[in-house]
Amino acid sequence: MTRLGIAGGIIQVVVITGGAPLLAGVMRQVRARLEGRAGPGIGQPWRDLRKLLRKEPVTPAGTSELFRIAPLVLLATTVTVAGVAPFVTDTSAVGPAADLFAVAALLAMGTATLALAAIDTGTAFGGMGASREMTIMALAEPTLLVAVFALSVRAGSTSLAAVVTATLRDPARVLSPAGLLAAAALALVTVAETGRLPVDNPATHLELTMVHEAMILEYAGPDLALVELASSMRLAVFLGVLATLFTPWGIATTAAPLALAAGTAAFAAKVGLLGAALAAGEVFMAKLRLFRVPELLAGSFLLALLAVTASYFLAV
Amino acid sequence: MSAVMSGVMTSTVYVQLLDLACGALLATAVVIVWRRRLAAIIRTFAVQGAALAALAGVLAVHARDVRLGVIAAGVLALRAVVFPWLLGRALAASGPAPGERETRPLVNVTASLLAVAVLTLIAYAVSRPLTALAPSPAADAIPVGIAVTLAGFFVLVTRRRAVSQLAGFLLMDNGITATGLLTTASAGLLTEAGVSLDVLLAAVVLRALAGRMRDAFGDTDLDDLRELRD
Amino acid sequence: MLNLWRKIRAHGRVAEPPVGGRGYPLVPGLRGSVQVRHVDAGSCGGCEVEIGAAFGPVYDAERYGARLVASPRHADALLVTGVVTRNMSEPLRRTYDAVPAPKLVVAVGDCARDCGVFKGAYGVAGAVGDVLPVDAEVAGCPPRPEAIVAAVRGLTGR
Amino acid sequence: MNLTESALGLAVGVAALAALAVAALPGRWRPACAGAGTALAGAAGVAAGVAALTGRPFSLSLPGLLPLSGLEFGADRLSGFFIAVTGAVAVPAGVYATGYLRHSGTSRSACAFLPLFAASMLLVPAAAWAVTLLACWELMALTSLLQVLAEHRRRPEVAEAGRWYAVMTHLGFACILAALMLAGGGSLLAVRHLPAGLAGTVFVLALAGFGSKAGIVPLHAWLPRAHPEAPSHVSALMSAAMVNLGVYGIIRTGFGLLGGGARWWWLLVLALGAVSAVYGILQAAMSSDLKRLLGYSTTENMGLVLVGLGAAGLFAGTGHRVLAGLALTAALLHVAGHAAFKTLLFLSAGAVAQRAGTRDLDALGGLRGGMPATTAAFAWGALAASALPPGTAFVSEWLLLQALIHGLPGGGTAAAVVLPTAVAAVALTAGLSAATFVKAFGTGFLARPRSDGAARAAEAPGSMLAGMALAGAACAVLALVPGAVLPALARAAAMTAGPAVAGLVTLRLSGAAGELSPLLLALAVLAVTLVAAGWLRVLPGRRARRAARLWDCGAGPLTARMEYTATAFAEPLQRVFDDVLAPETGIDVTHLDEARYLVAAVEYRRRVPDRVERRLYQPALAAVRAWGEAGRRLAPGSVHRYLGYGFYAVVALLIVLTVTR
Repeated sequence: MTRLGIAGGIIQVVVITGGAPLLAGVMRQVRARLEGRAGPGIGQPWRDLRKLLRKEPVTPAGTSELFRIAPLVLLATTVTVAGVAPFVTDTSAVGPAADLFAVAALLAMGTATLALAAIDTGTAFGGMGASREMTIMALAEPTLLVAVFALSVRAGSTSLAAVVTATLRDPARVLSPAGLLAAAALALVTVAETGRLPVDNPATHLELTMVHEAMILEYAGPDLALVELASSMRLAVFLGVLATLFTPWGIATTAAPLALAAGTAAFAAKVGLLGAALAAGEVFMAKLRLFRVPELLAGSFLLALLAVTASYFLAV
Repeated sequence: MSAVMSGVMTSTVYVQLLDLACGALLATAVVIVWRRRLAAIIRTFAVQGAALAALAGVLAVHARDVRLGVIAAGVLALRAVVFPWLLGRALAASGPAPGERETRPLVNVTASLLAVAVLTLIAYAVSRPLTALAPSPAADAIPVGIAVTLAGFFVLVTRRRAVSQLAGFLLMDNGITATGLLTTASAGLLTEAGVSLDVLLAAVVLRALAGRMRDAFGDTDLDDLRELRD
Repeated sequence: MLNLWRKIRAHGRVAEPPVGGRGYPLVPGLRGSVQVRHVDAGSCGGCEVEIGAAFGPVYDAERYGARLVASPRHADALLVTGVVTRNMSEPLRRTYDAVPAPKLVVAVGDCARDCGVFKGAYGVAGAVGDVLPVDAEVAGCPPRPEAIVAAVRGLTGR
Repeated sequence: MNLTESALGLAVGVAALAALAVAALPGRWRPACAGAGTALAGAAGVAAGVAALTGRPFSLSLPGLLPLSGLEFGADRLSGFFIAVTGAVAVPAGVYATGYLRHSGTSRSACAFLPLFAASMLLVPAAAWAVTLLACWELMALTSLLQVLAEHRRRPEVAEAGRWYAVMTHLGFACILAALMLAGGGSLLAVRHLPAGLAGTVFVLALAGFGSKAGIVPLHAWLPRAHPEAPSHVSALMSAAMVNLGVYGIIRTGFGLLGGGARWWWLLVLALGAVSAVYGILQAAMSSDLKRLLGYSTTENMGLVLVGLGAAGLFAGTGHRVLAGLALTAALLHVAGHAAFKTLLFLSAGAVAQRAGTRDLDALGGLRGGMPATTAAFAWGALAASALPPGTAFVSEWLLLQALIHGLPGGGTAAAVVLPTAVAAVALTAGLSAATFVKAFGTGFLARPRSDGAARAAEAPGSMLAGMALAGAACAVLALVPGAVLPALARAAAMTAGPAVAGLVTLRLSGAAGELSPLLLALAVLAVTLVAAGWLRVLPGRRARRAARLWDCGAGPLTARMEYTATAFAEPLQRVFDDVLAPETGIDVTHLDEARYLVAAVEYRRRVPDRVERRLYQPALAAVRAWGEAGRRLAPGSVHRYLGYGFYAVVALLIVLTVTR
């Protein structure tokens, strides 16, 4: 635990908590403009959250404590990842927690908790959403870990900070086939894990096509606010991991205020750009049928596996 | 010109460009297995042809070999322009709709992708002795060529539409060419030309065949041809 | 994909400029953000088409902070269309109960306001006002999208 | 006489006394006596194991006890680890049995053999000679078979499970016997230098024999039958302790007796492990019988352990001794962790089965109301089992993945092909196990009860809860401070290399980069949860929480039949893995008599049979039966004919002897 790491951890938690709704706002705005609409402005998610926090929380009949705790756990796992991963600074606040596997497992933990809460309501939609979410998560896991494998083989460690430092030292590796294939695989996993098109439609109103949304149909008021905040933070964290692993430039390596400010700005810019690109891409896409999703994930798994083997085939 | 280029091309840049070209070759092969829309497959095929040409070009500049440069140009013309164009025409001639898909491959797409993963690992394992013979950046990339060849063979075996089978055949051919380029960097121009001519012939014949079949049966699902025998 | 991109380039922004001034939020807590759940209590389908238009690209009610949602638990306002039929009166009440406070009800269309041409018909339980406390009304058969947008702006105050 | 020896002797003595006492006492006292005896024997076993693990080896020779060879006992660190784990499982299982047996009213013999079963499992790792091992192994097999059959009078399917178990366990015994005889019998603690071909045969036979006990695919067929049908404390003992002894046998023959070996051995072990892990968890994900699900999950976890063993063998063969130690440590930690959470899961599942009267997840649900403590126990076990933090499987799988990742550089072609595949298999297993346990816990314990039995289920008695609490505490220690036990495990694994992991709060790999702190992770999540909860409470403009109806789309109240069932939950996965699982589905549509366009009833059937069993065992059984039928003509029932067979045989033998000499 260094001063740099702790400063980075605090900045990251603040920036991601405050900025994730703005990221969602930017993405919705990009989408709206491409669809020819005016859009509500990038601050709309924050307005929604402010309103939801002042609304009445509702406990549906027959649900247990788990239903009430799940949003908190979902938020907590995401905030923990936001705090420990090296996004703004190249050292982590809690090094032993910034392992890539640990980060993936923490995020999976949040997903599983929310799925349990959805089952806990006992509604058909809750169970359906939980079943689909867990299926997608189970299938995305191999891709995620094999891609991690590809990245960490050359860094010699699965620590996020180690991978980032290794990339900073040798920028050429990003442009190597292994790096590019791993990036493609991780991007697809990000799309699947954060419930974006073409895996899940975040804007749907039709229960039968929902995945994430079907799980949270029973949440209201502050509970819903927590889930929404955590979901947008998850997206920010996934995009942040993607950005930091493949384009770590601008990250703060000293605890000087200027370096920290530059690191924060670079992180925000990278994540914002990635988010805008994702939203723009979504305009051109339709949602896949649920049983076509395994094809997508198998393809990304193949890319991840090729990333590992390519680091063997090829000299760079 | 050539001197300037090779001056620019230090060994790391050479290796990096070579690897990028090979990576693109591999990735496009994956996409060809992945996609169902025949039009998209043909487009990807063009990209792969360009990657192959880039590979030959990089090797040519590195070896300062004019013949290889000519091969690169030929590959670019044939693989990236002529073949995709021919395939596109075959598709337009055989299919009723432009957005035609490979609807029912014999092995479903998920299993195909996993099979290609296994084939890649096999390619890597079997080519070890070959690469160990004369270790060089180009030789290290031989598994890419073999993997693309195997993937092409796989597509050829498991797809039903005539056009996607043709794509599999061409994929295989790209793989063989890549392997040839990587093993003997200065491979005979004549061999390459001969192979390409063969393929051209095959494409023309198949295109004609597809047209005839469409006239006769209205569709080119090769499985339906079994009815002729039964 | 290129086709779509060309269309996007050619059409640009299709949303029409806002008409009229901003409204005043009925409930201060809902300023700037109102999630709307639409309930069809027995409508002919005309009002639904207009609501669809109001949230479509041309009128773009979303730019004022309103959004259609899938669950009454997520909603702040119910947009009720049509006369309340006997079969729908209980579900409508339950939907209202499911919405967390503070909550609003908007009766959209003449049928929802006073039963319109269906007044006294068999199977009609009454107007929306007979079942739920109505906070705002939109007149018309069907109401024009501008009227619906105006009502929505009245809720969000934007 | 050192501590290990006396504690082990105490365990056996207590168990024998308890068995005698059960046989003598009236019915009322039997459960308490059998349970207490098992728990005490287990406690003594833990003491013996810990003593051996911390460096007090012993050897004991009892020449008179068995004719011809006598009995030879001895324990090194590795034996100590397995003795300790077995003992640690026996303690909660014994405590639990005192309550469980009282309510299920089992027979005298079943009670009497429970402590003996525990004692025989403690003796297996302590056997130092081949014959001793075989004797203890057979004792364990027989006592466990009697336990499996305990409830056969009440449920006919128990008898079938018992048959499968008896046949499989004796085939396994035959394999082990052949392996040990080929290896020359004698001491198990000394390295044997055999010719390569013979060593390979010995290893494969031992792998088959011990692997069938560990439930490795394709020798797992008995496991998902026998483990669910046994009483739950026996299920726990079998699934959490007995399967480990299969792993012990593989380690002992592979690394100890044969002293490493060819690369293909360990590639075989790794491949079998990966296949078992993925296949086991897939079948578990499909299963809607709670205990069958747990049985298949045992196959999965033993598969993961074998992946670790295979990796350790590969690394040891290429000289990466540090990584070999790391992989073996990961495997041993997974053995310990699996023992803890599987005990917990089986004990809580047993409470559910007893109280709700069913193990069918599709008929359970809503147990959190009636059985809050059992629900909490199962939740904690499920978390530990599903590779999510903070759970024990998360830590051991992290270690395993670290070993696999660091093994890649310089591992050669085989490593480059095998290790990424192994990582993918482990990752797929982790993802599927999360889905499986979300299903098991979610549909079994949450939501609303789907049957009267589940609705009426009341909390289990104190003794059963105490058993669960003990196992839960073990899970907590292994999950949060694995550093407390890892040094000991690393020393047990030191037959291949030095210690590979260090640190109490933060685990650090030695000889490779990598660190993890499960405790800090858990604390961070807990802290943020508390902060967020507190922040919600002090938020300005906060409103009071309101209870409301479930949102039922405005229609009538939702009934339990409208809930998502376990079968429905697993349906997407079943479709995705259609080609692997080959499910059987059928739809019957009955039309009305009046018109073909009107449907009177639709019947949908789905079954996911065990495909390995279907493809491998049924043809084999059919072949055996065909042979039997063919042989029947030789046995028409005539005594003269039988005597004639003997006569012909003797004459033929004599002729052969004459000719060959």
